[in-house]
Amino acid sequence: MEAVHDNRGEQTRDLIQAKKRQDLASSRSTLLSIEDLQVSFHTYAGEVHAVRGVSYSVERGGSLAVVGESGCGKTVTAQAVMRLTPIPPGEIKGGKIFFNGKDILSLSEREMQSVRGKEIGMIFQDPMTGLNPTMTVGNQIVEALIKHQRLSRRAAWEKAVEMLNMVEIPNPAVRATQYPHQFSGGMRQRAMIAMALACEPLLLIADEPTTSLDVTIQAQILDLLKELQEKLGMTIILITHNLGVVARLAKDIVVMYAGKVVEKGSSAQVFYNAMHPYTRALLKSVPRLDRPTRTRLESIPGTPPDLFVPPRGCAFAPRCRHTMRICVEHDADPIETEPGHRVSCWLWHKDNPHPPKSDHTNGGFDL
Amino acid sequence: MLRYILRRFGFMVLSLWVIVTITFILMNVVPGNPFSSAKLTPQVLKQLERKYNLDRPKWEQYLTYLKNLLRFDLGISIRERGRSVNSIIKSCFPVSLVVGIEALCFAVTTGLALGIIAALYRGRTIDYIAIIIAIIGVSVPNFVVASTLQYILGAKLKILPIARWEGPKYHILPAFSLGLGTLATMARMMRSSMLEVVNQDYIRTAKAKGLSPVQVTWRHCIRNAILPIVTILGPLIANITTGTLVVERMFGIPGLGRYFVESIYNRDYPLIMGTTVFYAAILLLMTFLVDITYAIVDPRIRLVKGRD
Amino acid sequence: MRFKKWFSALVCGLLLLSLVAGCSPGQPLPPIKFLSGDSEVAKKYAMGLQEIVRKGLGIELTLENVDFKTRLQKMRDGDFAIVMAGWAADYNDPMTFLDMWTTNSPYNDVKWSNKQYDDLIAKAKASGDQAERMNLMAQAEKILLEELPIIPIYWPQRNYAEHPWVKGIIRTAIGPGNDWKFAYTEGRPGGDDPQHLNLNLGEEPPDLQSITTTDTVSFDVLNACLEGLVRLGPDGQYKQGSGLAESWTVSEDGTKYTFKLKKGLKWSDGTPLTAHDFEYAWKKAVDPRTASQYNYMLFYIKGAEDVANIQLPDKEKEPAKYKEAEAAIQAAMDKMGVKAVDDLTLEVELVAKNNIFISLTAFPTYFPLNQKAHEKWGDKYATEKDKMLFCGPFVIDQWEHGSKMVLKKNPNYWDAKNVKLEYIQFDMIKDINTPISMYEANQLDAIGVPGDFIPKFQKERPQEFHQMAEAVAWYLECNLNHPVLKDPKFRKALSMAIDRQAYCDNVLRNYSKPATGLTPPSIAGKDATESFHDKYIGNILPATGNPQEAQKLLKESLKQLGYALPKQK
Amino acid sequence: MLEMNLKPSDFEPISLDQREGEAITRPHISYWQDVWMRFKKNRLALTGLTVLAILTFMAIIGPIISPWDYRECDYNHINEFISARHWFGTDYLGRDMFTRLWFGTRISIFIGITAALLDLCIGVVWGGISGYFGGLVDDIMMRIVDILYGIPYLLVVILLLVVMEPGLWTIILAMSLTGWTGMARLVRGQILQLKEMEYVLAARSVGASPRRIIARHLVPNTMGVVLVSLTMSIPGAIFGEAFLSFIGLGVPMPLASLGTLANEGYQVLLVYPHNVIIPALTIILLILSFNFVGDGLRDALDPRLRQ
Amino acid sequence: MTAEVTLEVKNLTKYFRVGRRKILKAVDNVSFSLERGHVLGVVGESGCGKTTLGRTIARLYEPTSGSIIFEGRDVTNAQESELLWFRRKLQMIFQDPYASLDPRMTVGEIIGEPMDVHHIASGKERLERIRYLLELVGLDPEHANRFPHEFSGGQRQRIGIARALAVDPEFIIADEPISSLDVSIQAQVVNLLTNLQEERGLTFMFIAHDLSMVRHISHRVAVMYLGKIVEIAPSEEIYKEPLNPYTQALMSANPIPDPKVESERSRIVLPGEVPSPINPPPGCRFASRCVRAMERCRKEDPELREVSPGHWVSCFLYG
Repeated sequence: MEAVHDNRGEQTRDLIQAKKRQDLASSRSTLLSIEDLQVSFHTYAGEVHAVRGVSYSVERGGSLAVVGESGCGKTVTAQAVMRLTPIPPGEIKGGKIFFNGKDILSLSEREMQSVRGKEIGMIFQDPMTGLNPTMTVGNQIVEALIKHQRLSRRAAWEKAVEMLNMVEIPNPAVRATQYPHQFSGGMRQRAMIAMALACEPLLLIADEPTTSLDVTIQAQILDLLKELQEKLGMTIILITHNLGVVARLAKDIVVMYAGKVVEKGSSAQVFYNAMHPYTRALLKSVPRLDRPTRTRLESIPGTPPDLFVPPRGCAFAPRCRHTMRICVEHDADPIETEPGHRVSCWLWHKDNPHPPKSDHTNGGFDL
Repeated sequence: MLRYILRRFGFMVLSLWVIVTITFILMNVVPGNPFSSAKLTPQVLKQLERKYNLDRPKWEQYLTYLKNLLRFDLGISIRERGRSVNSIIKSCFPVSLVVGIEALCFAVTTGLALGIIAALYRGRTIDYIAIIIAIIGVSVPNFVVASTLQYILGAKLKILPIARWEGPKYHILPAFSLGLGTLATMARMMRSSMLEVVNQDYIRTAKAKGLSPVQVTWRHCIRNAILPIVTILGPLIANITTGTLVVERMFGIPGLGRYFVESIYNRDYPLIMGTTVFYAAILLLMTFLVDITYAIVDPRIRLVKGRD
Repeated sequence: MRFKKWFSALVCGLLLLSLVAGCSPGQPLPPIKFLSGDSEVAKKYAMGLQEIVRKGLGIELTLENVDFKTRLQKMRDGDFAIVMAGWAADYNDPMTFLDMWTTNSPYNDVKWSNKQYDDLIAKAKASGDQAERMNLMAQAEKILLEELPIIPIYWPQRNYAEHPWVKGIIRTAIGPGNDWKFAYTEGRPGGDDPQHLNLNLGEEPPDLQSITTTDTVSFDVLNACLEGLVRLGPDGQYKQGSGLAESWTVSEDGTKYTFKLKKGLKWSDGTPLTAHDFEYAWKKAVDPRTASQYNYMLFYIKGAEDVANIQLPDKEKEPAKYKEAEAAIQAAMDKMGVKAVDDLTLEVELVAKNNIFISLTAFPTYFPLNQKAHEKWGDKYATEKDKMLFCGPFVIDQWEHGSKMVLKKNPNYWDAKNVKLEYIQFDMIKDINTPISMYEANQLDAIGVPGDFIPKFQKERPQEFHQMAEAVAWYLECNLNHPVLKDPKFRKALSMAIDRQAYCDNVLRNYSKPATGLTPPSIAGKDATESFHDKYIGNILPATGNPQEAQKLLKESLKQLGYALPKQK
Repeated sequence: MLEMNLKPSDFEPISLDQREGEAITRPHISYWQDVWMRFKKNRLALTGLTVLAILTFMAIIGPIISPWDYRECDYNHINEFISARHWFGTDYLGRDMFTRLWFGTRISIFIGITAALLDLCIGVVWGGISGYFGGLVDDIMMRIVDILYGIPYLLVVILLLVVMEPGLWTIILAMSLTGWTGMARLVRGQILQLKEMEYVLAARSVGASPRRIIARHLVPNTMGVVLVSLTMSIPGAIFGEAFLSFIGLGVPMPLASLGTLANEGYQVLLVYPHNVIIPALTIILLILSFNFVGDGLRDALDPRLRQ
Repeated sequence: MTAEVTLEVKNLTKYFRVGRRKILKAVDNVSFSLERGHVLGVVGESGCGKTTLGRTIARLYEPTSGSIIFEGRDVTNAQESELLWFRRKLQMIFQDPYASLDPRMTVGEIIGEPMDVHHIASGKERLERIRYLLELVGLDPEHANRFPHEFSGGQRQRIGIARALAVDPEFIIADEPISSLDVSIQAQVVNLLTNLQEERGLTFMFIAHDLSMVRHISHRVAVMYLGKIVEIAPSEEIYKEPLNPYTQALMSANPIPDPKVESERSRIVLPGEVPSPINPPPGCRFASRCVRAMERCRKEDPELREVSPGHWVSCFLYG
């Protein structure tokens, strides 16, 4: 099926583009910064320290990928930004989140409502369950528009149809009157994106947007996101565990492990000069289509730690091949090894008598 | 859709037939007959059986009944001489229906409200209070509730009438006593349904859109949480609108409920059959209507049917 | 968790089993199944009796509570050892209690047969002499009390409460229980105007067609809406002119009655009420096509039984035979001893001389019926207020089935000037507590008082609480085919062991009297001035029981029958 | 963070046992232990369980510690209020209400549990067969359930009670005869769901026989839901018996159940209210606690809450 | 090649009846053969019938038509009682590590079950074997009496593998064994499977939607689309020379974790989504999304034909 672009959609998009570019030009500064965020969940079995002092920031127009395995705290961090952490059992134990000059954690619930949807849009992993099954897709978009842009119902509906057009849903006027179950998976994710972008937010948080989609659909969605980001100059935080997705979309990368950031840097830095053994192993553990088959993959032994009892030292130490005595005793502080590239690993500590050799050509240090 | 309706209708007729047959058999194995009384002579018994055609072979009676049933003729009551079962149902069912609907309205609104409140304040005192109210609703036998209310509000405080079936004032206590159990069921179902919905992804989506908690609760939670409750409404409506013995007896309400029990005690064969057939028909019809309603209310249903 | 549940189930089960095991006496004495009703009152009475027998005789009766119709069926089928049964007098004569125990009586559930007894009853029936009849019946009852196929236990009392402003309700022991014709109120809070009563019927009257009805609720309503040839007066007498008949004459031999109706009698729709309406009603009542249970009440009339005994074939299957039967019925009816000579004269011929006949004409089965109206409504007659005609002090003004009924004063009634009530409103509330609450809230003017509530009423409202004797006897019917009950000695032991006084005082506690004979003392003897029981029977059965004698008899009986004596607990 | 003095020895590589990464840090808890832990968190459920335990205990020892027999009439103390002689008063035959109450509780619990277990047995077998074999068998069996569901419960119960010899077992049987359909539906639903679970496929793929699959996989895995339903249907059965008592079809005399006691008391409600209040309160407590326990169990067993 | 053919599937078809007239053609006329000791990867998007294919071959579903010949014996219509040998030689590994282990059984019981069914070991011997298997898949043998919920996803999947190995099978069908695992764990499991396959000379059918992983582990790769195999080729060749337009699209949609490669790669983005397999239209099933679809494609169904040795494709572009 071919996507039909009608003129109205183009016009709107142009308008949005123009506005965004203006914003972009006015300030190329940090849009969101998270400082030493700590989030815990209280379960009957004890306290789960899901996020243990995470700090990262993203600048206007940037695209940041947060990479990590399930349970590493990447989603919890994103939820904290939206203040969607369920409390209880969740608890934000410390840290600061600044967004567009606001201290998110000190906003009232009412003030927060005008941040959610209006200034930060969010899309979730599972488009199958993320849409209300008993409300038409159009109405679900309209809701946000009425709330934030104070549009009339009719105007909001027209805008909703435009948004659906923008995310390349064919026949948007009809589709808007349909229910989510009448949409296929990819279409639902598009609808989710339309919903998240309806109020022209400054930041889009995409939490595993393609995980539950098929490869060919994943490609479509990634293309769409990339196109939107480029054309609208939107800031994106992409949360994913798939390094391939990251390679296609992200400018900056944050790697998380067991509730902490272990490495951050530009896409090139992380992909070609990974410094943390975890990042390194992660890159090598994925088979690549462009490499020979039936070779041994780099595997990381063991499993991520249970965050009921966070380890004293480096959380990765029990699975690491370079574990040193200090690793099990103390956790490493972030070290800036090159501009913009920070890693939390004792290997790169200035006092380490046998630092590994950095080797850009071979995609990082040798293991 | 039409095919579905036709199929369901066919099944309803089949069910009804089986129920008629089972009831007929059960009824006839019960000892005693409608005319048993201390002063009955065999002579008169014969005459009576002749008069009501009960001296005919059972299969013939059965076929006759089926034949009459096809014409919606449920026969003549034996106990209430001369009154047709149709006219008994016609005069009693509306009364039961009125009490039932009042009780249902009261139970559904209050029950849902309690359930919603309990779910929204899960684990807090207000939740516990709501649950306790709800469970007490199912735990207290309704004759205890009814007579306590009668005694306190009726006999002592004289706020409400004790019994009789007249103006709207007379409806309050029966509807309340009748609805209490349903209220509890509603509250508990709504609570667990809400708790399930609250954790759904689309609620998070709605919150992420920046909707206020009230909007999220109203437009997303409650709407979806109510749906599963619709499915139990069928039998519930059928049960509550066909009357209940206890409440009717205590408040002197001329409803249908007492006939379910009394017709058996009196071995009033046509009335036993009549009430059973009527109840079964209402039950089947209600379940059917509720299923259709559900398909209309929940847009997903049509899809599921298609895929299944 | 799971284990715990299972365990508690197990424990409960074991405890229960051990208990059930403990209950059975473990003697070779065959179980004695005590059949009784399943109402709360019946259960309570049965349990009390079980305890009393256990205490008095050391024998455990096995209780079996079944619903009314099942109980009757089981009684007819002989599927019981003993059963508690009651009989209410149809008319004020000992015969109503005695003739049911003759060999061929359809009511003789115990199938007791005693030739001497049969002869005495036959003789008494044939005799026209009151004194002789009484003696014969007394002899018969004594035989019955010696053989004890049935063991009389108690004679109940009627306990009721009425507010002090309620006056003039006539309560009778026989036939309709209440007559509201002369009732009125005086000093009702809030004023007596309009004159009215609020009463509870307890249930929907099942059948208001006078010729077929059998129950007391319908009787009460019919007695208010219709009238027979006579009506029981406040003084307990059936006087000439008290009912629709102005007067009557009796032939020499006492078998022919000629009734003269009052002039100008009218049905509620204005049509004149004539002697033909009586003839029609009485013939209709015995017509096999009507199938009236109380047709035997008319069997005193010559030829009535012949009509009733005609077999009716299936109309649809054997139309020819049916036609024949119809013709036979018509022929038999023509021969029946009731005839309207003219509009005001009714001639009745009886089978034999009978001095209760006049009182019978006050019984609902004897009420008149308008042929035109009856034929017009057919089977629907008397199913709605506008599908029947009235000739009594009241007419039905409102009838909401199962809920309420309002009777209104009948302006066409011949004695309307003496009817003071403008209307009577009936509720149909079956519950026990509700009517009592309503009485206390003055929403009901009179109620029956259940046994457990008597102390309360006596304490709180002694002036309003009343009692009267009923013409009812309660007795145990013994299955004469039962291995031990077949022995009269055993039955006598049982009778002796039962402390009737204690049973009345401790279990019933409703002022019932211990039955020291069968016929209740409220049944008249030779005439209304004497009681048959007091004059001719006396206290044959011990009121307080005689445990020593009972044990002695039991020992003898069981020895003779070859059973071991039950162990005393 | 504090400035640390780091020695070169700190940076010596150490080889960790590879298995340390696989260590399970959480304590070893079995499925039911886990459920119990969850259950314990629920205050209402725990209260319910305690009350239930007390009631059961009293039902067992109550009649034993009382000096009276449950059927013994103390004619000089009829309808008596609470006193030293009769701790909970007496009824209309002068029988000791304390003894009768606990005796009745015993029978009520017995009826509740037995009827629920009987429902369970029929329901599990019926639903299990229907769900496991599916297809036409399922269609027919479920249609039968649908039809049975359409017959008024009261009709069947009353007719059966009238047809059969009245007795404790008759009541239990009569209630179960109509009560099992719910359980059958539930079990069928569960089995249908479980049948498609991969572990059942796994068992089939290794060649396990249907018997083995049903006994080892399907039945144990339906137990949770069935148990919850069981705790919910016990109060239902107790209530059902109480209702039957109200229309005069309760346990045969001179046995007592809470239902018959309440109903006997109800006859004299306006004069001796304690005779209805005490058994009614006990019913309420009993049903309340069963319900709380059931609710607690359901929450504890809810797979969505598991981690 | 003279390798012995272990499994031969001919025209295998599995339809599901949905509703009155609707037929879901989950597997439609699929044929291939698999040699002993080789690994066949089956790849495709959700709903393409790859799982149904695996389960039908394992005789968990009744085939609608076609034949399955395993080690020379036709097992297509064999009764369950005749299949015991087959059930022992062929084992499955399932997708969901959370759903494939019975939560009420201990790990020991789970691994022991196949042994019990096939009466392989009992008593002490059985225990020993369970310990050995646990160790084999890299788990602590002491954990045999623990319950599945105490393990992480990767550990559970290894328990699933241990269960499959319990009866010393010759053929394993691994149905998406890694798709629900974390990246770092996937490699563990894949390595374990590869090692086992090589050491024991197992024959493998490896089903997944992740083309890179399938290609990595397999000797040959079959690409499925809507119940049909559209291309089957040696795994090296499939990347170098994908023939079917769908394979090409799949290949190009697969992201490569390398920003430079990604930015340089030219990609084919397929429009639309996989249509429903219920009552599919005639002709090539891919025609509706194919950029190179011809008139013929919408009418005729292309046959799977060998275009070069060992490389089969069903497309009119190559015929």
